[in-house]
Amino acid sequence: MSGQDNTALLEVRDLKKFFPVRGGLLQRVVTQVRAVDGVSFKIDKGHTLGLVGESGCGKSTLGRAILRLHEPTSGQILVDGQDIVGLQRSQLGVHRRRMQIIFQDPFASLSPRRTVAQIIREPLDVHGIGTSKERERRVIELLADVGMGAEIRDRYPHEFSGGQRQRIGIARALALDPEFIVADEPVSALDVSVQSQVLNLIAELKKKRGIAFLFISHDLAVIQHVSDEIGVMYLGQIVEHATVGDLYSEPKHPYTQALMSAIPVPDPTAKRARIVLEGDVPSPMNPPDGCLFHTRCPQTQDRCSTTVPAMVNVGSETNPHRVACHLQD
Amino acid sequence: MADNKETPLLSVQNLIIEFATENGVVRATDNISFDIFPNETVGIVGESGCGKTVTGLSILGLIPSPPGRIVGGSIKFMGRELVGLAENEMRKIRGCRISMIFQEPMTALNPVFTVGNQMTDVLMRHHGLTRRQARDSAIEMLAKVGIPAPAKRIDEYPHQLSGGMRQRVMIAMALSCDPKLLIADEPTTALDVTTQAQVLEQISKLQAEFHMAVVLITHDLGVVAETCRRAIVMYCGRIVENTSIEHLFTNPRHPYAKGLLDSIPQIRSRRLEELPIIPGRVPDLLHLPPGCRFAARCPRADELCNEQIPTLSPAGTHADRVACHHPYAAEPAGPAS
Amino acid sequence: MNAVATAVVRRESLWSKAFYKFSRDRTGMISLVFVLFYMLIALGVTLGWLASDWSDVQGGKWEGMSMTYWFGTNMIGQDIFSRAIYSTKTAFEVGLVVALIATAVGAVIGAISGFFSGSWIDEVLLWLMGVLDSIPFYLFVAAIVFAMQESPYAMHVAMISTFWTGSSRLVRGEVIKLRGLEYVEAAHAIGVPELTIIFRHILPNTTHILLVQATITFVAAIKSEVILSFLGLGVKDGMSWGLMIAESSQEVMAGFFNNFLAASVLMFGLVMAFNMFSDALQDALDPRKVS
Amino acid sequence: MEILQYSIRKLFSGIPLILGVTFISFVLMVYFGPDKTYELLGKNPTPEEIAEVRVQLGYDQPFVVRYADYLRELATLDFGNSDSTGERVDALLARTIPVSLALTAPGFVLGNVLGILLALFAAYYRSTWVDKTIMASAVIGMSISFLIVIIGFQIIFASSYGLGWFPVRGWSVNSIGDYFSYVAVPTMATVFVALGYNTRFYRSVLVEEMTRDHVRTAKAFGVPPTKLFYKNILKNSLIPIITRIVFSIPLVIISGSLLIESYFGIPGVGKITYDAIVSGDQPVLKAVVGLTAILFVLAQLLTDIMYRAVDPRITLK
Repeated sequence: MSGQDNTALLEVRDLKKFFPVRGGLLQRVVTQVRAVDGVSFKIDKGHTLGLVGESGCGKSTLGRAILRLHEPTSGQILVDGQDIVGLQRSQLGVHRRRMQIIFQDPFASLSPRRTVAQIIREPLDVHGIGTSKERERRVIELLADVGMGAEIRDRYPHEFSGGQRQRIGIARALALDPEFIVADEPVSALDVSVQSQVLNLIAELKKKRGIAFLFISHDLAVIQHVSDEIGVMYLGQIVEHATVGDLYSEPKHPYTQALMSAIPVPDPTAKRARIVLEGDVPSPMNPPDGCLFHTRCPQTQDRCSTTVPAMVNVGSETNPHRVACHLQD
Repeated sequence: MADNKETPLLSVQNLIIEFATENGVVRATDNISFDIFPNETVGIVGESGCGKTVTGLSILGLIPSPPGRIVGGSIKFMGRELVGLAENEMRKIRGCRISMIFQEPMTALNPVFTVGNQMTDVLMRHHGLTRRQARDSAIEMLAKVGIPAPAKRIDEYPHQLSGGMRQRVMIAMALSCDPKLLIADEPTTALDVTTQAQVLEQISKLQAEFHMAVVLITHDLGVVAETCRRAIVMYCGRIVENTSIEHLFTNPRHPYAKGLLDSIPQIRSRRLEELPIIPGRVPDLLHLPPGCRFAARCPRADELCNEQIPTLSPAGTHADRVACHHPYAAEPAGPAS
Repeated sequence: MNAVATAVVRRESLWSKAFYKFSRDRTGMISLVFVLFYMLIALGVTLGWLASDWSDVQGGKWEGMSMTYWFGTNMIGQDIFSRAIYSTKTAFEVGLVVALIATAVGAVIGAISGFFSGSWIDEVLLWLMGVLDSIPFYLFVAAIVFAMQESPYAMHVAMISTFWTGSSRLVRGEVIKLRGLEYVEAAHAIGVPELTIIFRHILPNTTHILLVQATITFVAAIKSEVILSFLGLGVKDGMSWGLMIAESSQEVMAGFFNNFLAASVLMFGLVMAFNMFSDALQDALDPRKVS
Repeated sequence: MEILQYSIRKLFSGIPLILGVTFISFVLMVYFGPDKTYELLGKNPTPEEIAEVRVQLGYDQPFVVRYADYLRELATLDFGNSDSTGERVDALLARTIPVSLALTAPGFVLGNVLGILLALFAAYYRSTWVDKTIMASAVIGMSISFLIVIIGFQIIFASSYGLGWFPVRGWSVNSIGDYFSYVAVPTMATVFVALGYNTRFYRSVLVEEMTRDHVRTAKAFGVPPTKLFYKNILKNSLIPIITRIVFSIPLVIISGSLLIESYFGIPGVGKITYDAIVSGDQPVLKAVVGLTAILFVLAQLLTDIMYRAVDPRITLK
């Protein structure tokens, strides 16, 4: 927003994460799953980038690669201008404190044999922050921040509902006062009536604490509420990237358009022409030549199957709207 | 119902299903009653644990027992009582008169037999076809659900197909014996949105072609709006509203239905400051309140709601039924349904 | 409905829940009483309160059952009942030592192997387990007995070195499952060191498996001890049910069954009680039922 | 072709296992094993005589050379002569292995077949009294020591104090009738001991498979129970069943028959192994250990190939 200097909080440059597939007589690497295949973006302080795509598009792998939970294959991850790819685990400590993650599955994301207080305290213990008393106090503050009372301190995760567990997970992520949080599908396992509660909480944290988010979701409708910008991923690449306003009012990429039109609308009177895509997503083990989307694109042309479309800015210099599609030439 | 001249295809009356758990007996459905008429598509909507899936399974007698059992009520299909029907009689109905498809296409098919093997089994059993005839018929069905190169696909194993394909195979298998009623339990929940669109479109198309009734069990009101004519909204094992789609979406009368409707994530032309929510959470089925189960979360609740369980009102002028002491007012003179 | 509503709301950890479940399991509780009873006998023998006269020659040869000698006397006039009671201690000692150490070793190695699965560490540990599982058990014991110069603990060492692989494989499988769970990823994201993750976040969540596995190992150790002692590879100084049966194998053909029966009945009682206890424990701790 | 290529690779990958097994047993049995020098010498041997015997036994060679000799013996299947009887080890094995197979095969097959049948019954009538009775009997069976069963059965079926139907011990088989009378008691004992464990294992495998989604699907399409069991449950449970059966083969041949053979005095591999253990007959022990390791590698290969036949999701990669 107010660009004091040009260094973004987080900048990802041409990040790749391939998983090897072994086979043959000597178990050599025969091919690779190109989970994340050359992704670049920036996130400024306090901003939220929403990352949307279908299962298997590499969005979760990307989120984990940024936190170095998966070791990136190549590319750069700049935090305040410093590349953290290749840093030793011991040197990562400082960055771990600044970047945290919220997970999808509220039942798998909390250790079942530890109490709520132990779970939330752990980051403080690991990084040796404060005295024991201070940590106790901090746990109560954090619980209050996510809308839960101090009385649940000594209870175990299995005693809570999905939404409450998700709040506890958020409290743990907040314990180190991070500047940046990867939220990996944080509401997709929750019931509709609870989803909005958690989304509101995230939006509030973002506003009050100025935390930047990478918000990963498969649902364009969910992601709209919390994001400033949105990147649409398909087969490991970002195919369209724009501000929320632009993307929803004028989606440029045929895939984005199809994704938007596929969302069921809770209004039986709405009569609209739906774009129904044919076929399935190709395997990331051998992605198609040319434009990755051409095998399913309703507007495909000859060159789409041969030439890779470049990412072009169809918006303005100050308000970019980038899309990788031949139709935009 | 009095205002409907047709006789229902399926009539569920006062159905009570209980499950024995570690900590006591839980009522998964508590006195639910509804009718399904021929050729209509009805959505059963609710959040996890509301009893919608159990209701679907109970129609085919598939409640895992133990721990579950039907404690009371009746399920009549084409005038025939299904509760307590002998297993061998029930088997003649399953997959033939009533078919069911499930949420997880990945695990719902037997991984060690080909798609064709599993489909022809159904046809041979229910229609007495030879293996050859059954195979031809299965290929035809696969083509109908939009599977490319069905003659080739029929010899593949489930793991060789994508999730969307597998769900289509399930649909093909379910429709192969020309059922009168299809129960679809969250058929698209495990699928991606673009695949979900394909499958839903397929179901709608086939529903008309096969002249069957469809019960679509889902948590997604968007799916209901696009495919169903009527919706039954469930909360904590009870039906709270049973109404036409138009009324549900323009004029929901139960506060829970309204809250659910408001909180559906949807693309909005302008971003809201705060998303509408239903406060609180679904009560534990083991510790239900004595009165209305939604009372603690309801903006309209009063003393009465905390004391007395509201019952489903009888069919009104346009077949809207609601179980609430203080429902929102029906809008006058909606378009006749 | 009322019965449902009045179910007590209990504040509970997974353990207290399992404990509650176990306490309501009738066969489980009965078997526990039996196990405890045996344990008291073993304790009594250890403290010298019971069966201290097991090696004394008191009566005549092959005396029948009487008030003095409940199970009669053996070939040289020793009290069979005392010897059978004394053997309870031997069985418990072998069972406990082997079960505890083998399970602990299996847990640590299995956890390391599972956590680093796919790396060379795992390959080496898996190889080691495969190797130990492929050596015929009796040969292995015999070899260790020779190699350890007939030390009284050779049998323990042999059993521990082979029995840990079972627990290890189970723990490894569970750890591989847990390792992929999000709470372990969360620990990584917080910056918890790897060893701490293994020992604080992963291993505690396998304790239910370990506990059950320890009871299974206990039974296996007792049963093996008897066979090994019978074969002359196990207990040498002291008394064991296996030695009693070895003694009786000459006698039964002559029609004297007391030695055989005393050892068999006591051993069956203990193994049966422990098997049932192990089952009940497994039911109570089954995570699919607990959570 | 695919299978051949796979088999070759699999056999190669079994080499580390064979090396490990032989190495550990070599260290324990031969290197730390009993020193046979003085057994072969008369009273008051001279140092020259001692040295001569040590050369004869190969004790003067360094560790590595002796271990390499063992591997060479294994590769050529030539283990020399037995220390105690002087008989060639390969001849000894050729004589005893058929006996052990004939002795253990009926019990092994019956134990598994009956186990699967009982498990099917128990699983089919899950949580009824049928299931509870079968499973309770299984626990009782599991709680009785093999040793007690052997002695007990011998008393009951073979001794003059019991029924006296079968020979008490030994193995002089000249006709099919002899075979049945000598194999009966050992077979009953093996089946009795294995049945409890097998039934429990197979039942848990079957029950796990019964709760899968595809079984519910099949029910929803009206599949009758017998077909459901055969098509959706049994075939899907074959992988753990095959694993258990195949991997127990090497152990059954050696360890399983050791107790029976030595107790009943039957001249099989188990008996000669037991005798070799007692007398420290190293050539025999080396042969038995090495062959068991090879059997394990073959068992692994066999299971992998059978998996492929049973489950289309598995590829031989």
